[in-house]
Parts: sequence; structure tokens; C-alpha cells
Amino acid sequence: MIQNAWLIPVFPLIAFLILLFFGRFLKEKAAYVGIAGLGLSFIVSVMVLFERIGGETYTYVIEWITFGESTITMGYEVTPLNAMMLIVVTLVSLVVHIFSREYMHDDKRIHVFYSYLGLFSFSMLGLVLAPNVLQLFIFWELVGLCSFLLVGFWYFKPEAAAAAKKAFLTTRIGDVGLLLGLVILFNQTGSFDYGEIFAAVENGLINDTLLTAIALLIFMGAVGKSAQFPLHVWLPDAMEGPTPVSALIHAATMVAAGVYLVGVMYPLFLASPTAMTVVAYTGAITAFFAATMALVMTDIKRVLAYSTISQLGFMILALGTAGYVAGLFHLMTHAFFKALLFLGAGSVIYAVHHRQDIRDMGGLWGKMKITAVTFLIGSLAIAGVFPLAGFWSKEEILASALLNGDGFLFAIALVTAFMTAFYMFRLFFKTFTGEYRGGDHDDPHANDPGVEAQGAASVAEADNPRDDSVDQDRVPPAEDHGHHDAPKENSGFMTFPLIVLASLAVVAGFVNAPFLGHQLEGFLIQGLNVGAQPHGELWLAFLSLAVAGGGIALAWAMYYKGAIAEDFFASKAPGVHKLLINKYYLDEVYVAVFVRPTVAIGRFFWEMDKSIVDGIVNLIGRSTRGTGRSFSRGHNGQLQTYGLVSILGGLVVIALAFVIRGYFG
Amino acid sequence: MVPISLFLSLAAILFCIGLYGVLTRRHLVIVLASIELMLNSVNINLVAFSAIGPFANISGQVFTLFVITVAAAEAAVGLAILIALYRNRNSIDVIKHDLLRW
Amino acid sequence: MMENMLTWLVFMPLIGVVLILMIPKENVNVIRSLAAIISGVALILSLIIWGGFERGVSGLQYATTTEWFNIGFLQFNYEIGIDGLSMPLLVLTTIVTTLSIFASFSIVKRVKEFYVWTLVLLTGMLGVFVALDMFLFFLFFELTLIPMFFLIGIWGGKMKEYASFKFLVYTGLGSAIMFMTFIAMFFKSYEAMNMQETTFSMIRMAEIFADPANPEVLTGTVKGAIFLALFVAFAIKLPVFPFHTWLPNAHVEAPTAASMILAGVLLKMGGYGLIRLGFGILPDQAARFATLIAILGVINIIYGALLALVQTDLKSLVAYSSISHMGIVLLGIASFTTSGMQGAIFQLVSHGFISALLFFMVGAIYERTKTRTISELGGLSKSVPVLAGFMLAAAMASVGLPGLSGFVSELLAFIGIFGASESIIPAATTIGVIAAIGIILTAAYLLWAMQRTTFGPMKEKFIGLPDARPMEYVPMIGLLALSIIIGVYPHILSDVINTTVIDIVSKIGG
Amino acid sequence: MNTQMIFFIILALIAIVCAVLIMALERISHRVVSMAFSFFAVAGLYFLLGAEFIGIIQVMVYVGAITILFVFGMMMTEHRNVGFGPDPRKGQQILGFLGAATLLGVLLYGIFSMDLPTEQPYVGTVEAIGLELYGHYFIAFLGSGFLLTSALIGAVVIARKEVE
Repeated sequence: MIQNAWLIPVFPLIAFLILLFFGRFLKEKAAYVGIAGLGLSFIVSVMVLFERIGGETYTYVIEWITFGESTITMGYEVTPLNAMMLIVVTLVSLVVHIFSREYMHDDKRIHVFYSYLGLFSFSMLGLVLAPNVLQLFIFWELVGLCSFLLVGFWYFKPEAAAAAKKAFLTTRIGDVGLLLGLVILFNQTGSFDYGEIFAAVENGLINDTLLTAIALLIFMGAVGKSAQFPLHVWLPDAMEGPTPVSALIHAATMVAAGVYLVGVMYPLFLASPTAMTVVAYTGAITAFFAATMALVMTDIKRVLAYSTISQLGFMILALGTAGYVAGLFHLMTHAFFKALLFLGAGSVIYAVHHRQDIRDMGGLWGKMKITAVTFLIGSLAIAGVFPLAGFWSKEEILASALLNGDGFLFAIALVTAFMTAFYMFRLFFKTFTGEYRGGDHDDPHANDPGVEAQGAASVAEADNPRDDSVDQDRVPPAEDHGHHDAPKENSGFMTFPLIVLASLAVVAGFVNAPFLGHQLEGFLIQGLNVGAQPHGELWLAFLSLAVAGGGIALAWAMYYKGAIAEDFFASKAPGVHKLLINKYYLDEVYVAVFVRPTVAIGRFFWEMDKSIVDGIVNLIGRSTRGTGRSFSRGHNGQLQTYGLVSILGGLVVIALAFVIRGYFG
Repeated sequence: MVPISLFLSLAAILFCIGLYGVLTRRHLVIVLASIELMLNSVNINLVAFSAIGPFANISGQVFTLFVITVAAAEAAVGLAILIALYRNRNSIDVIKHDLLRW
Repeated sequence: MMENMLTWLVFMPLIGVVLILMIPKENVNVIRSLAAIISGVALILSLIIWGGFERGVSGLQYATTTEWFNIGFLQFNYEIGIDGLSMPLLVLTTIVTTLSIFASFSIVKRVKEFYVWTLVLLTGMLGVFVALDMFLFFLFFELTLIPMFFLIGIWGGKMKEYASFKFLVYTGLGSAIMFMTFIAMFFKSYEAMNMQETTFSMIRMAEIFADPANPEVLTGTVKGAIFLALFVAFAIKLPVFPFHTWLPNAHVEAPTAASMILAGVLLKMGGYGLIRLGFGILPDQAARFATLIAILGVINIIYGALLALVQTDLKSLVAYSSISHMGIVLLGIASFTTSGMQGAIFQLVSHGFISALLFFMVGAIYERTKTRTISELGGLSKSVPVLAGFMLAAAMASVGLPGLSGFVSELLAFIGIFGASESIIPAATTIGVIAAIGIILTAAYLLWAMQRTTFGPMKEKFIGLPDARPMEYVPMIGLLALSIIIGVYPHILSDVINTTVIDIVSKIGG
Repeated sequence: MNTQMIFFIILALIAIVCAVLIMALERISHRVVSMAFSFFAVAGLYFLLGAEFIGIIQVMVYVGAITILFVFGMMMTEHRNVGFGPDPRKGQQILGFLGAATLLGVLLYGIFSMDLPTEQPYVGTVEAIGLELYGHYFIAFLGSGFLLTSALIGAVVIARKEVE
């Protein structure tokens, strides 16, 4: 079956093609085409994984392009890492497909949605199966395209259109770095194949400076795709897409591709200490900053988006501190529980009629039991509570940060872990406990700038767009499931995925649990030279638990118990709060520093082009024509003038003959 | 015996008067008349050379005949054109006929 | 038949012209279908040639030489043939022309003339790509000028007179420079062979310039001047900054089909000429000026992209994007590596398909909405979903999305420029990095345009616009499919090109 | 100063003065008459040179036919209008005069700087003319016949009133 691994991406591709050409006749049944495709992929993936556990790496390639003596090949490869990734991707994608059946069913373009999902799954699986880094890049871009299409799925909303563009462009910046890195790498090693690249690195064929440059350029790609600081700005905006998409692409799979990239290129990074340091610090900074912003967001999806960024920062941090397995392990567990959280959020949003502001929610615990319980499991997992998945992976990350010897990184990781627990439970308590605040459709915060902080008075400019607009394609909710109905649990299409993911969030951690002998680690590092993997001691596990518990307790005290006023911190430090609400003003800074000057330069050049470059051309044309016209002035049609001119001309000739040749004399 | 140079000078004077007329007169009839004058001065030259030139022979007189023939034809056609022109554009002022303009 | 295949291909459209001239001009449908059939036959012929083209064989194929006429000691030959460089361009020409004829079925004004000119243009373009005699090359090069002048001047937009004259005069200037250079080359080679041999053949000329009997004649200055003159001549066509200003005017005013051919094929003649004559005959001079060419390439990329970024008219945005994309060609050939050279040829072909598709989409949308101003469009995904979808696909191809042909050429060109030898381009890495910014800018302007045209709320006035007609699917699907095929499996192109590329690059020992 | 010289001077003066009068007179009819006298004087010069036949032809064709043609042409057009008002082309007048005068100067300079021996006048008889005309120049003679015919027809066609 491992020889047939190419089938895994092909099934979604077939689903995509069917939906592309016949989707409009299938309507809602399109969902089943997609689900069937992914289901088959999942089955094959499982078989491949089991075969791979006991077997060898399998590679199959064909010639893709030839130039000169060089040949680039394309094909597929099954290594331990991508066998694991295959499972993660197909599984999450499958449950998202199932979930969307219900979530999207009142959208007229559901077949388009499913075709995009199919294309995305194809691309993501192709990315995972790539035997060389160029093929990875190709699919890397394709997932970016799918992300663009899906974020902009509701393209008639200007915010969605803008967000789609922003997502594509921002990641594109990273991708260009990645492309350059690959090109330089190719020129150094003559190949895009992982094996040959690593061999060249080990044999010292690339000098250190160049190696660092290559590693950093490749890391740029990861920064863009995995929404690391400073290119993270696109991910929160990408939440304009449908929630299942956020779960699949912007939490579990695509954004993790950056981490995966660093993972597959790990020997290259290990060879450059500078690059490793940059990676570690980028991860740490991202984890911290994103977590601080997650503290104050009020849009349920944006909280989760910042949380995703923060967790990706954790993974990058782990990779940067030599925790190869830790980072990839967290990638896997995070995929499960973050997908769970997003789908849970989707379930909530669907139940409260497509509203996303947590100030409009509350008291949903009793109304949607399954969602609430699974969401709680997800929150506990991400907070790192024993024995859920997040606990094991986060503990390993902390261990690798600690053992790396940089106290600063460890401290940041701890603080971030605390904040993670806090903001997740803030979200949980605000959403599921207390009173339901969204009963009346008259938006209680209509004139509120959309920020929680009652203490911070001047937040009018905060852009936290709440989206209550009714989509053009969407049948108004009142007509399908009753707009004024109280929120209630959704059907099995939505709860089944939650249950699956919740169980995974519980058990996934055990695959690399110390007391079971680090099974995943043994699997992932076979045949790879990625150094010894750091493992924490027992006290670290307790410390991690304590931090998580502290965060949860604080959130409990503030948002459930009310022992501390909700605006306690906001009122104490309004400046900081305002800064956080406005996302450190990074968007504004980028616009001011990059976008505006570029456009201004473009304008300037355009003016220059019209006035100078084209001006010279037109000037030449005009002066030629002007000269002609001034000469033609003499051609006044007067025969006598013509005669006069010719006589005078003849006389001039005679005069010249006189003067020069001395004729007649 | 009149020296040939005097005949030639006379021809030159008549030619230049004719030329001046062609270049400056506005009445089309006069322009045509000036052209006839110029042709005449050429004839004087031809006849003068034929009679008292260095290689005097009969050819000059024969050519004079041809020139006269051409002049007659030219005068006939020219005046016909002039009349047609006058009928169509109602003027025989040279200045008003500038269709050759760019 | 087989050996005269190229001649048949080149002059087939002229037979079509004669046939069309015999049809009364009222029978527009007969004329349209006849034009489509003629171009279709040319397409099939070119595909047969493509199929019969031997891969991996160095040198010319389908070559024929016949004495044409002579004036005194000037011998003019009818010398044609193709190699890996011209083969893809030949197929590109027939495909783009055929599809643009399909795209022009909506034209109702002076139909007969339109197709006559288009077919004459086809002959000219095909001739340029097969001619191996410089005089013949020049004749065909000029033959493309006049039909395009009429296509723009008669069927163009508001400022068609200005645009068509600018096109004619500007590119005509390029031809004049080219002609003078040819004459100079002729006499210099005559002199270099001690007045023993005269030739207009490009092949022989390359040999003479590489190994003259009298090397004193062909000094570095002379060769350098000849190369620069050739470069300017073709730079106008390509176009290269600062000779580009005819292009936006011509494109914006030209009718859709003419825009497709103009961007799809005519610009390629510049790149082709540069490689065939500049690099083929004077490889040492090309290497000498490689840095200049690379820098101009980067300027083209960045400058075109920046200008495209601020355009308000969708069509001129696409036109400026053409300028930007032609920079990749310059970058690729300047690198003097097999990958760079191949990237340049890939870019010629791929841009041929992509820009033709983009222009077709813009034309189709203009036909419906009667506007090309970006700010007036919007929400087209809603009103004309199929057109908007293809537009988006074309934009993505133009951005250089992997899986579509644009990516392959960009990748190869970048591998080329980063792998360029220090002795040819000193600061290749810097140039490459700056050029890479162009990729971001490309994504920026195209996505910005897409966001404002296809996305967004649907405009009231665009409700109920008719979506794609069956006849419009032909060019749309054809061009996009070709772009995908090349993007997914570039080997089908690279195995044709590769040998020739190795030949060209090996001339300077690269 | 012999008789021939006196005749020459008289005739030449008449020719020149009449030519000047063509340019200078106001009324168009006077000008045409002046032209006829100028032609007449030239005919006299031909007699002086011993070319009687040419002189007679000159009187018949120029003084007779062509002058009559001019009179017709004059009568069928604007013969009543004396002038067309002031000439807007001042430069034309002056330059025309200067050009003609300079040319005259050049010609006279050329004529008088040439060394032309004066020989005994050659007397061309009508017979000689006839022999040349119908012998050596026969083709040209036929040609001039065609020319005259076509000029005749052409003049008629051109001057004819256009009918619908």
C-alpha cells in the first residue's frame, strides 16, 4: 500500500474536479463527494502509516524538467514525519468536511466550498508527500492559493476580500524568501532532494555564511506561512473565512506547514547556530506577543487565531532550541485540539446565528452540552493540563527551552503558557458560563467600538469588526433555523467531529509520553541526524501544571466568580490595553512603512513615465512633426511662390558655382 | 553688322521681364502672356544663333518652328484651362488658386 | 511535403488571405469560420512539426535553403529552419492566433479586412520564427508591423490613431535600427572574410563572427556597437525600459484579439531576436553586456510592477505587467546559464499564453460592463462567475503560482541569475534579490486588482450580465489548460528547448 | 553705326518697352495689345537676321493667332476688373524683381564674357527649312502635328461647359 501513497492526495483532487465541473448540479450533495474523497484518503493514510511504522522510506520520482545537465524530479516519498502528517491532515480534513456539511448547508455555493476544500486537501497532502523541497514549495504555494480562495469565500464582504488579499500577500513575502533560499541552495548543492541537500550540508560544501543565509531565507517562508512575528498579521484577518476553514487551514494544517518546513529542513538549521538562535527567538517573541493580544480580543475566532499564532510560536521555539520532536509533537497535538476548539467555536457561532463576539454569548453550557464539554477538553488540552495532549507536548517544549540554556527563552515560554491558560479560560467562561447575552437581536454593543474593556475609554479606533451582516448568498437565519431561537445543540454532523477530535485531544499525547517510552520520538528520528532530544525532569512537569493551573484560576476568578473585576487590568493600565486591542498598531505601521511608500513610489514613477520617458518619445515625435509643419508652411499652394523659390534656388546654385569653382571667369 | 551678343542680351532682357511677370502678376492671362514672352526670347536666341552664331545652320530656325508650335498649343490649352477655372471658381486671381497647398 | 513543412506552414495563411478576399464581405460567418479553419490548419501543421521535432538533437531541423534572387554580388537566400528556440514559439504563435481568432468573433466592423490582416500577421510572425536569413528575417519582421498597425488603427479604442501611429513609428524605428545593423554586419563580415564571401545567413554570420579570416576588422568596439544596436532594436519590441512607452498605449487601444497577439506573440519576437541574433551571433559581446542586460531586466521587473500597481485601468495594468514579466526574460538570458536561458524561453512561451488569457478576460469583461476602470468594477464573481473565475486563474498564473507555467519560468530564471558566474555578472545575487521584490509587487498589484474587480459586493448595474458564451470557452480553456500543462509537467517543453540552450550557453564556455 | 544697327535698336526698344508695358499697364486689353506689338517687333528682328520665313510665321502665329486667343480668353473672364486690390505678397513682388534682375545680370555677364566670333550671316532659305523639316526632323514634325491636334481637342474639351 505504501507504493500507492500517491492515491492519498489524488482522492481529494478527484473530488475537486468532480465538484468543479458538476458541482452546480450536486448542490448540497457535494458535501458527500468531498467526504468520500477524504474518507478514502484517510483510510489509505492509516494503512500507509502502519506499513511505514515497520517499513522503510519509500520514494518514487519522475523527471520534471531538464536544463543543461541538471534534472529536477517530482514524485512522492513516505518518511516517518510525513506518514504522521498524512494522518493528521487527512483526519482533521475529514472531520472538517463532515462538520461543514451542516455548517455550510444553507450556503448556495456549498459545492464551491467543498471543491476548494478538496483542492486544499490535495495540496496539503501533496506538500506532505513531497520528496524534494521544490515540490514542497509548489504545494506550499497551492495551499496558499486555497487559503486565499477560502478566506475570500464570502468575497462579497469587503472585509473578506481584503483579508484574502492580505493573507496571500503577506505569506507571499515569506514565500519569496523561501524561493530565494531554495534557489541559492540549488545552486550550491545542485539538487532539491532532501537527502542530497543534507549530505552537502554535512560534507561542508556550503560555507557558513551562505548556510546561515539559506537557512534564514527558508525560515522566512516558515515565518510567513506559520504567521510568525512580524508576518503574523494576516492570520487574525483570515478569520473572515468560514469557521471550518479556520479550523482546517488556519489552525491545524496549512499554518503548521511552516513548522513542518523547518522540521523537514532541520539538518540544515542545525548546521547554523545563528539560524537556530533566530528561529528560537522568533518563536518565543511570537508566542509571547500573540498571547498578549489574545488576552483582550473579544471575537471568539480572533482569540483562537492569536492563540494559534502563539502555539505556532511555541513549536518554532522548540525547533529553535533543538527540540525537533517536541516541536513536531506539539504540531500534531495542537492540530487536534486547535481544530477541536475552532470547530467548537464554529458550533457556537452557528448556534448563536453567526455572531462571533463573546460579549454576546454566555450561558451556553446548559444549552449545548456536547459542544461545551468538548470545548472544555480542548481548552484544558491547550492550557496543558495533565493528562491531555497539550500537557505532554508543551512540557517537552519547556524542557527544550530550558535545556537550551537560555533562561530568557524559558521564562518567556512559561509566561506564555500562563497566558495561554488564562485567555483560553476567559474565552471558555465568557462563552459557556453566566447568562446568555445574545437573546435580543438588537445588538447590545451596537455603539460600542467592539472592545471588551469598559475601562478603556478611548478605543473608538480599535478595529475589531463584528460581522452581523447577512450574507447575500445565505438564506437569512430566521428562515432556516429560527433567528430568535435560543441557542441549541447542533446535529450530529457537527457534534461527531467534536467528539472525535476531543478524544484525540485526550489521547494523542500518549504517543510520546515518557512513561510509554517516547514512541513518537523513536519513530520520527529514525534515519535522521537531528541530535539528542531534550527531555524534562519531573519538576518541570509540575511547574508547567502549576502555571496552567494559575492561569485557569485567575480566569475563573475574573470571569466566573467575579472576584476580580473584569476590567481590573484594563483600568490599571489603559495604555497597554489600548495597545493590545490595536494589535500593537502593526497593521498601521505596515501600511505606513511599506504600503504607502510603495504606492507613492509607483505614482511617482508613473508620473515620471508619462512626463519624462514618454515625454521624450512624444517630444521627438512632436518636434519631427513640428519641423515638417514649419517647412510645409512654405507650401502655400501659390504657384508663383514655388517658381520664385526655384529661381532663387537656381541663382544660389549659380552663385555657388561662381564662388567655389570660379566658372565664367 | 549687329553682334550676336546684342541679340542674346535682348533675349535675356525679354526673358527676365517674362520671368518677372510669371512670378509676380496676379492676372492669369498676363501670366500666360509672360510665358509666351519667355518663349519668344528663346526663339530670338535660336534664330540669332542660326543666323550669325559660331556654327550657323538651319536647325535653329527649324527648332523655332517647333517652339512656336508648342507655344501655340500651350496657349490654346492654357487659355482653355483658364476659362474652365474661371467658370468653376469665379476668379482668375492667381492668389485664390492655391489647391496645391499641403 | 515533410521537408517543405515549414514553408507550407508559413505561407498557408496567405492562401487563406486569398480565399477570404474572394468571399463577398457580407458573408461574415463564412469569413469567420474560414479564418478559424485556416488558422486551425496552421495550428495542426505546427503540431505535426512539433511532433516530428527530434528531441535531444543539436542544430537545425526542417532546414531548407533556396536561392532567392541576387543583385550584383548580393545573394539573397530563402533559408529557413527551426531549433529548440523557435519550435515552441512557432507553436505558441499558431495557438495564440487561432484562439484570438475565436476570441474575435464578436467583431462586427469590417470583418473581412480584420481576418485578412490577422492572417497576414500570422504569416509574418511565423516567418520571423523560421527565417535564418537576416534579410528574410527583416522582411517578415516588417510584415508583422503593418497588419498590427491596421488592427489597432481601425478596430481600436478611443485613441486608436495615436496608439497605432506610436506603435508603427516606434517599432518601425526599431526595425530601421535592425536593418542598419544588418547592413553593417553584412559589410563587416564581407570585409572580415577579405572580400571573399558575402552572406546574409545567420548561421554563417555566427561562424564568421566567431572565426573571421581577418580578425582586425571585427574589433571589440565594432562587435560591441553591433550588439548594442541589435539590443536596442529588439529592446523596443520586447519592450525594455526606457523603450516601453508604446506598449501601454498600443495595448489599451487595441481590440482584444490584437492585444492577445501583441502580448502573446509580437513581444516574443523581441526576445527571440535577441537570443537568436544577439546571443547567437555575438555571444562574447552578450556576455560582455550581461550585467547591463540583467540590470535592465531588474528595472523592467520593478518598474513595470510599480507602474502596474498604480494603474486605474485594468487593461493598462495588464500591459504594464507584461513589461514587468519581460524583465524575467532579460534576467534569464543575461545569466548565461542553461537554467536562466531556459527560464527565459519558458517565460516567452508562458507569458504568451498567460497574457493572452489576461487580455482576453479583460476584453470579455469590458464587452459586458463597458468599463475597464478598476474602481468601477467589482463583484464580478457574482455577476459573471465563470469569467471572474478564469480571470482569477489568469491572474494567479501571472503571479507565478506553482502548477501554472509562470512559476516554472520564474524559478528557472532565478536559478539562472543566482547561479550566474561572477565573471559575467558581478553582483548577480544582489540583482536577483532585487528582482525577487518584483514577485511580491506582482502579487500585490494583481491581487489588489482582483480584490477590487472580481471580489466585493456586486454592483447594481452589473446584475444580469451574460456570462461566458460557448465560443468564449475555447480561448479561455485552451490558454489556461496550456498554462497548467506547462506548469505541471514542464518536461514537455524543456526536452525540446534543452539542447539548443546548451548550444547557446556553451558558446561562451558557460 | 550702320542701318542694321539702327533698325535693331529701334526694334529692340519697341520689344522691351512693350514687354514692360505688358507688366505695367492697368487695363487688361491694353496689355494684350502691348503684347502683340512686342511680338511684332520680334518678328521684325527675325527679318533683320535674314530669317524671313520665321518672321512671317511669327507674325501669323503670335501676332495673329495667339493674340486673338488671348483676347478671347480675356473677354471670357474678368476683363472688366482692372486690378485685384493691393497685393498681399509684398515679398513676392520684391523678391521676384530681384530674382529676375539678378538672373538678368548673370545672363548679361555670361553673354558679354563669352567670346563669340561674328561671322557672315547665314541665310536660311525656306527650301532649306523644308528639307530639314521633312527630312531630318520628320518624326518631330509628325509629333508636333499630333500635339497640335490633341491641344485643339483638349482645349475644346476643357473649356466646354459641363453638361449634366
